[in-house]
Amino acid sequence: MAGLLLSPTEKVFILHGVQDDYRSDGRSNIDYRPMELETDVVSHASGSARLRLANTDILVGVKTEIDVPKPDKPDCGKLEFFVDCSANATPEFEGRGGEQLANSISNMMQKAYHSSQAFNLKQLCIFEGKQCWKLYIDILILECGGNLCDAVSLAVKAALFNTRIPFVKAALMDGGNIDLQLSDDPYDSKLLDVGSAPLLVTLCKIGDKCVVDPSAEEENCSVISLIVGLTGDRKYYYPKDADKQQSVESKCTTIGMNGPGSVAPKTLKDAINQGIVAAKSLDEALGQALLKERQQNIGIKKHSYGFLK
Amino acid sequence: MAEIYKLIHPLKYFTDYISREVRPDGRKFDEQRNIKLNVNSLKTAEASAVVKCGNTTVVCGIQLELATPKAEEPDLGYLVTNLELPALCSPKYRPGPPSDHAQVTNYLVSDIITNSKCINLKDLCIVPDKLAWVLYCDIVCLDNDGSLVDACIIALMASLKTLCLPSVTYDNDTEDIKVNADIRTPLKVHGLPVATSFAVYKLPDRNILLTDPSAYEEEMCGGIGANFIVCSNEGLLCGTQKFGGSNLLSDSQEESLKISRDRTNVVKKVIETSIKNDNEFVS
Amino acid sequence: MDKENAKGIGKICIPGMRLSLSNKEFISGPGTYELKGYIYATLAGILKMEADEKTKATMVSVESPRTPSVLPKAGDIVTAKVTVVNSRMVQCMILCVGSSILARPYKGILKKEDIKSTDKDRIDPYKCFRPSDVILARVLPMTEIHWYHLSTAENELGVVIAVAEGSPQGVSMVPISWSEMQCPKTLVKEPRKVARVIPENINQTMFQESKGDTEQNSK
Amino acid sequence: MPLDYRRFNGPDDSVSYKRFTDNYLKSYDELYEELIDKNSRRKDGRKLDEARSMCMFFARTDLISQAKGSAYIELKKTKVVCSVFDPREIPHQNEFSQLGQLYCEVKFAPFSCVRQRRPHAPDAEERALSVALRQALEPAVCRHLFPNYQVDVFVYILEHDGACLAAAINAAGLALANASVPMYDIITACSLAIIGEKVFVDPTEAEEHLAIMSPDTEGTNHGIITMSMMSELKQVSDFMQIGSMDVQCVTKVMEILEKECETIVPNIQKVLVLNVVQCFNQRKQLEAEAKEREAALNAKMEEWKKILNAG
Amino acid sequence: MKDVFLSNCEKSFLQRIVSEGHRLDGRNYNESRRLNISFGSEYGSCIVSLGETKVLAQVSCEVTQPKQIRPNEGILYINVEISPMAAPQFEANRQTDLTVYLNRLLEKCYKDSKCIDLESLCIVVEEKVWSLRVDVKILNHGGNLIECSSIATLTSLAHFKRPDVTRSGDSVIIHTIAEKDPIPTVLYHYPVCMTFAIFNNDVLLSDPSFIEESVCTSSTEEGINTGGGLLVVGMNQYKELCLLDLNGAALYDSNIVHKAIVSAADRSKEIVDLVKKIIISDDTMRQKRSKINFADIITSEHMLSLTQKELTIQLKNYNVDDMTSKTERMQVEDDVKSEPSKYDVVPSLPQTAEIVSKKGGSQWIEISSDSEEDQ
Amino acid sequence: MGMEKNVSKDFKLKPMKCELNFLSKSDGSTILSQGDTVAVVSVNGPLDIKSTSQSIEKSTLEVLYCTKGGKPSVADRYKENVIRQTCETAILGSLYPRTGITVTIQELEDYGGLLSCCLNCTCLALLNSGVSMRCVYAAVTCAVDESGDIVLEPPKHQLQTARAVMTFVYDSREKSLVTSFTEGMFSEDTYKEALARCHAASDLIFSFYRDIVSKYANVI
Amino acid sequence: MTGHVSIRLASERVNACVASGSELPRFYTPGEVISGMQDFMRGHGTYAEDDCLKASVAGVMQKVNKLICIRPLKSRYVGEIGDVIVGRVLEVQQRRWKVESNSRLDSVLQLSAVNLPGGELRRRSAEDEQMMRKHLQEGDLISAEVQSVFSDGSLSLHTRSLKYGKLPQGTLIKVFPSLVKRRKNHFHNLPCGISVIIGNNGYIWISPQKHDLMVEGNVDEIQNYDMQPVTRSDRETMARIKNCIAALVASKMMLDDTSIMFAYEESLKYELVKDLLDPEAMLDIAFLTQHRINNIMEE
Repeated sequence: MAGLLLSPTEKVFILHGVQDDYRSDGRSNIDYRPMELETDVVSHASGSARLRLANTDILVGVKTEIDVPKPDKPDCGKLEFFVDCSANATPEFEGRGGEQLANSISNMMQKAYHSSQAFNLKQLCIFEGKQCWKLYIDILILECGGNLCDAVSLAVKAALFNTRIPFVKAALMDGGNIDLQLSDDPYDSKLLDVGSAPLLVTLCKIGDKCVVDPSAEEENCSVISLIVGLTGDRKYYYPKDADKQQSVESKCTTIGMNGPGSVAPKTLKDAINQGIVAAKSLDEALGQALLKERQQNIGIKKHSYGFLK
Repeated sequence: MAEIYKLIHPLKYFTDYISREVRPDGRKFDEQRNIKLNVNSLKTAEASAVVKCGNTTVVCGIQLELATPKAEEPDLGYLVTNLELPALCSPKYRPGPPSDHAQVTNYLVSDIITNSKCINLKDLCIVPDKLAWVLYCDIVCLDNDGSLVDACIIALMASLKTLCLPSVTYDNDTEDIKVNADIRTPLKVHGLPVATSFAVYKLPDRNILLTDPSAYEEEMCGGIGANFIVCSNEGLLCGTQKFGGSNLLSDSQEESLKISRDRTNVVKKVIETSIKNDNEFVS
Repeated sequence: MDKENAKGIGKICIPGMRLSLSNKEFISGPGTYELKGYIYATLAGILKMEADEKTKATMVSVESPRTPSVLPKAGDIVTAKVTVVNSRMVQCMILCVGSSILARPYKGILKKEDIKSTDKDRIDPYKCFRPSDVILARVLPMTEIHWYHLSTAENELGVVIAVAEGSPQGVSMVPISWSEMQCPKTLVKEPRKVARVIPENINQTMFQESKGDTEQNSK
Repeated sequence: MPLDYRRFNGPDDSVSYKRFTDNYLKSYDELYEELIDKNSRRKDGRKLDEARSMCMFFARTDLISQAKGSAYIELKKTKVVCSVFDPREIPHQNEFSQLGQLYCEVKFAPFSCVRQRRPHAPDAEERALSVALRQALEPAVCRHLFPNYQVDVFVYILEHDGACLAAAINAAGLALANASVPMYDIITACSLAIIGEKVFVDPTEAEEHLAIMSPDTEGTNHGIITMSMMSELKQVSDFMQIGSMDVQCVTKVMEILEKECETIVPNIQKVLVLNVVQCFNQRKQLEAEAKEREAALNAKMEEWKKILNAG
Repeated sequence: MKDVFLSNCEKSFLQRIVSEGHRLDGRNYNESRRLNISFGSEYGSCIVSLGETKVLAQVSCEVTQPKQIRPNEGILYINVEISPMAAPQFEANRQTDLTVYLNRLLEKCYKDSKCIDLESLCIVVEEKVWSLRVDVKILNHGGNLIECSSIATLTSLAHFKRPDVTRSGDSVIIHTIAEKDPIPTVLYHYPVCMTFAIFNNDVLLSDPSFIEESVCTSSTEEGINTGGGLLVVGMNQYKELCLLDLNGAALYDSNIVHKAIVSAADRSKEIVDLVKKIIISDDTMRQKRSKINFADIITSEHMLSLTQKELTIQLKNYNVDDMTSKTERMQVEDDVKSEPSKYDVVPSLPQTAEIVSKKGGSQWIEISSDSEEDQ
Repeated sequence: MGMEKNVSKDFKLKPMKCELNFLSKSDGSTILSQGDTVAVVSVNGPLDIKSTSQSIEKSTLEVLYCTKGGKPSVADRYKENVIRQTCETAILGSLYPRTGITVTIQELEDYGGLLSCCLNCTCLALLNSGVSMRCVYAAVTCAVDESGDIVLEPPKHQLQTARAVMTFVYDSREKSLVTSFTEGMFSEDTYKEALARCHAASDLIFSFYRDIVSKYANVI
Repeated sequence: MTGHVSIRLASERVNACVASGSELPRFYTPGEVISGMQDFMRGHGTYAEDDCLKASVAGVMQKVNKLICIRPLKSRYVGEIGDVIVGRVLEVQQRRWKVESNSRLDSVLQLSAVNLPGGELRRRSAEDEQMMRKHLQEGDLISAEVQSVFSDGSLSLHTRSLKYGKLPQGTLIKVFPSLVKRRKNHFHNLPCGISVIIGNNGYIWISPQKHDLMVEGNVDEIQNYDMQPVTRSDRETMARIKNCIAALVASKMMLDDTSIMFAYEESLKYELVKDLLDPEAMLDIAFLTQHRINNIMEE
């Protein structure tokens, strides 16, 4: 965010705040600001979620499409992330302004979801080597008040959790092409297993400490921030079969750095560990919220609250 | 000091040299720069060559693909030559899509190749109307210090001469394709076109012909790129291009033709020797 | 790096190399920076240690074999070519900084009031510069992006090379006073803000030497 | 894909002939077999923890005459060229910035990759690499010395046989120093591929390819890590990881990376020193010539002064 | 694009004379400038001039794959270009709002009005269809581009004939004009766009000139709008409305639109009749094998034009056929006995060779091969 | 062949037709037809342009070549380059520093020798626009047909069968070669002969220029 | 250590609006006729058309005898002479600074309108011009007073008083200008040991109270004072006040020292400051504050 300016004195104030683990709005270095989540907000998408973290507002829609798998990965589906920094998020996004940021975020997500241990693409396979599902994950940034990556990853996971993929029967016809039968009943569909889907945690290095969920001002004071993608834990999302599978400790699916500064190796390690802690609590909170919502509107067609206060 | 002078009095600086029968880099008017050629040093390409004429450095790599021929000419393959002038090869270029100058040079190179008829596109067709080779010849300029076209042609020809096509079997009924990369046959190349660039410079009394000009000389002679290119193939001319710059008088015509003749021979030797070495090196 | 010492070039250093302590007697000069009480090199080049006369400290600096890729600093003397003249200011292209050549020219701007030191209010840029003049000027602190503010308000600064209207390319005028130049061929006189040097001959000699071979009698 | 009017285009349905060779599709294990032989040597005869930089690091400066500074780095088959130019105006930027900018661009030669032909227009991977490169270099450059201007760093990858980001960073660092852009420290980079328990230092393209492929067995670590360091200042300037691995693995690997980055430094130093020596020797000669020039010049100056003082 | 500004006195003057019932070029309110259509040698290329405004339209066709949603329909693509040739204020290959606007209007008028039978352009369903491409180039911008270019588009489409095809099995043979007579495009109806300039909400000028256009859309110096605007009416020969577009100031009473439509109806009739007539006459001429060419535009008797039929020179006849071989022989010889060139070729590293001019080697850094790693 | 050599006979150039001031909005414009090949050219300038493309010592020349239909291509850029470079030598740009001159060429009919037609047309348009020029130039195309004869201004059908096609541009002052571009292969002698002939033919075009200008002069 | 994360669902969303005692005034929307043209003067936010006065913005009417204005509910700051504002330096120009002040056009601070170190109104020399960036640079926050309003509506500021000028450590909150009442005094030293500047332009500056060690001159002392870390207790109160203001803004309540102070006192029942971040707490505080204000009104 180039637009925001800070005076040296403000920076000093924030910096000292981080030093003694007490930030200008009273949070500690690993506290997140309260968030608001709603899934299934876009009726036309197969899955969608809207997440608001302080002033950061993210809308994610998931669309499904039938596609041909990659020749070198015949039994896998496809994921595609697209980030759109709409110009009314901040004036800098005017024209091509947001492109750089959008690219870097979608890159981050692509990398984070790359490994099968983060998100298993096999569950999107319809007929090996011939047909598979392709998920278009469109991320719309409606307003940005800092800490985009985390918010985006949360929203995406929520949207995927909420995504329904229709059942299809595939049969191999002569001449090698496939004939698909989609059932007419829209409720005849399956949910995805997204328990292990990764969450991104941004750690902003201010002074020689790192903070999570930085406000726009705090982002402005830090020269370097570390982004860690960590796999989630299924037990938060599928408590029923929690007993079956032991709690796996989360894994790094991607690590990236961002900003003109540099860090000492020591700090880097600490930051990663701090990230894991944050990610765990995020994951848990998200899981609870999602399950709760699912509870609330079992059976009844859920009424969507949308954006209005 | 000389640098400063060059900067402040660009024209005078240059004319002073020329009027004294010497070029700023100490060459004579009809003297070309050293050429260094190196084939098959890139393993990812099917065939490749690196050539360096003075400072001008050009890399050419060829990649093979298969496609169905055009409906209009079902028995011809494709030869796609592209010259890339990335921003790193000269401060004049900006990153982004190719500039007009790049496009013009690109056109010149492929034009020379087509005119010289050194590759018969029929040779690239495997099964008429069904399958044909696509030769993607990508030429990259790493350092543009003038006479770009010459270097490009050398690099391109050298790599074409070393190119071998793998054997392909095509089943007409099942339409499936089998390629055996181990059995290869060399591509037929007819003749060897060689381009010779000149820069025409106008002195008050006469016009000077500078052989194999450097980027600086090209600039001084007006226009980007050399303003006179003679291209000959096996004794026949296959294209003379002159744009703008100073005018060309008939005597310098003669001279240019002669110079290009000699150069053709020399370049031919170079390519042959380097390919010979390569074969020795492989065996 | 003692083996380089043997080469008789001097101590060779490269970026990030720790050169010395940074304290009273060692201060960091061009091509170096100091961090946590030490002086490090920022360039690949040769270590220079000369005593600074006023503060008795030794200035530690690194000299690069080629002109470092930095821009004109405030206070530098630059050589520039005038491109645009209008009633308020003069625009020009900065070609050299000191003796080092710039690969890319940078835009310079010379405000009306910075042209002369005396009677600032009666300056007419048209009577001081013409497009394609070559001038010497001093760099003022940068306040605008992409425009270096220059000043010629010194006797040594101003036009060094100028070609009179209509006289042939390369025939430069000779200064005949601090405010006038004359073309040796056409004897045209034109007003300029003249710098106190004799440009034409310097370049003449410069050139002849630079050629290495001797055409002294060419002129 | 829209047709590119500025170039010659081939047919749009063309595919590389490799698709039709017998050994195109291979299973994970087959590929794995290929990488290491029984006495745990890699295809090119290296040990696992052996970087190419140790045996066949090949770097040159002053490759490109037109550039301010340039470098060429070769790690066995991976070949990278980099050139750096003088600061120039930042296009359409209008607020005053105290710090200069670095503009980095990484481009693959169309013929640089084994698997597919590279498009001319920059694709996602190239853009990502460019960002990473900038990220890695920025901390090392004294950007306050060219406010409002940008230094261009162009990297061209002629041949890609793994670790190309690391190579690009090393080359760029070298080129920057060669262009005498003020820097806080030499910047070096190295990358690793992790497949299960095995750690491939400075991996080849084949190894990287396998490392980012997801193994069939759950829970095994795999991925690639690239790290760039300023070894004198002990600072990590960029750290990129992809795949899936537990934290212990990451931290363990970081030590190795640090070590590797350090081992590259002397190579870079040597190249730079040689370059400096070369330049100075050249300059000596010039200075010698310049001397008598000065003398003559001063003489002329004197007599002109006289004339001037006369009238 | 730099915009052209009009002085206030120009504006006010025009406003006044218009309100007094006059026009700058002495026309009546609903009088159009001279319309002139001339064809090129190929089918579907024509230049339409409306007064000073000149527009070139060219239809070309190629076989492509149809769109997924319309597997049995051909494709019509309209592309408008305004080069600096039209008027100095336009920049080279830069899309201006005007270009986009014009393009959209024509698409509305000719694609969305379904005047062309796209099904007839289908060759093989879901595989091969004809895609027609209309290139509209503005040669001279003398006002009322919309009307002029729409007439051009219509004429070129109506005039265009595509090559005939025959299908044998799965392969499709495209015949040249020589082999088989080409097929004309089927048009259900002939829509034309007409422009009306509206001055202070009641006056209606058909076929406005450049200055009239710019005045009626501009506002007075106080920025208060003059109730003027440009009204575009698209209508076919059956007086069926197919597009209505107003830009400029908002307009209060609807009956002015009605007025416009009424006069448009007659005008469209005229234009379409003219177009049809001209195409027929052109056809008959082509039947008679008489040459038709854009060269005919050039008025020979015009004071600024010149024609020279006979340009002849005396040259000695000369045949190179056998010379070539001879020269080659010559060259072969002097290759053999060519004086030792001053360069010698030395094989240096493996895979490489270099020329070294005798006076000394060059110092360069080659892209090394694997053979030298001992750095 | 011996006897053929000393027989001399008439060679025809295609009939030329042109009209100046064809377009009202441009500073100078011409439509020219050489046989069936037709082109329109408009010249605008010298006029003010954006500072980035200004040059302080001469005016910047911008050439735009518009095909009749279809998409832009690399070949068009090449044509633009040829025309621009040729005009550069003809125009005295140094008289109009920091301005721009825009030349726009629109092809109308191509029956062989289009590019030379465009070049000549451009020259006329420049004359018409009143931009000061060092000299005028004339472009002549000739072809070497399969029998080896050199044909001046060949018609389309001959072009397709021709061995080689060459185009030369001469200036009006010392009648020396300004621009040349060729297709196909040919021997040096053929090349020289072709040069000589086109040189001769260029005079006709110069005289054509002279006539139109004199006619023009009468008008004003 | 574990981070504190709370994700609530949209269904649990709270409605932040607080019913204030006073009833709502008449509300106009653009194009709506206010009155006949006769004997009225058209002011801001209105326009005249076929002899009617119509509203051009959505807002409430303000009538100063003959002059009719419509004050928009939310707009950028419209400055008046004498206003106290908090602004941020955007750009250093020739002998003046550009200051961002949340108004339509950036405001200017003339070099001649500041107290330079070394006090007194001395003549601005060329050195000063070159030292400008030393004095105030891009990003610096200042408090200033509106000296005059240019014809185009942009403001000219001055800091020619000790209370104005560069701001020390602290934090800034941006609120709608329409939520700030014009008062005699905008500099408040709250009893809780925190000083607040409520800029008319909706920028509110919270900082620990200055100690008296730094009066006049002695620049470097000020400098190193500025760099001293703020005490923990101060920091907590500042955070609390910041969150309180946020709470008030969230439910669109007017801001002045009393309302802020009330809110602060109410908030003390939440001992953890970060608890004030979640909507219920914010609403609660806003509500209680409104309640107290109403009580005062009644007295």
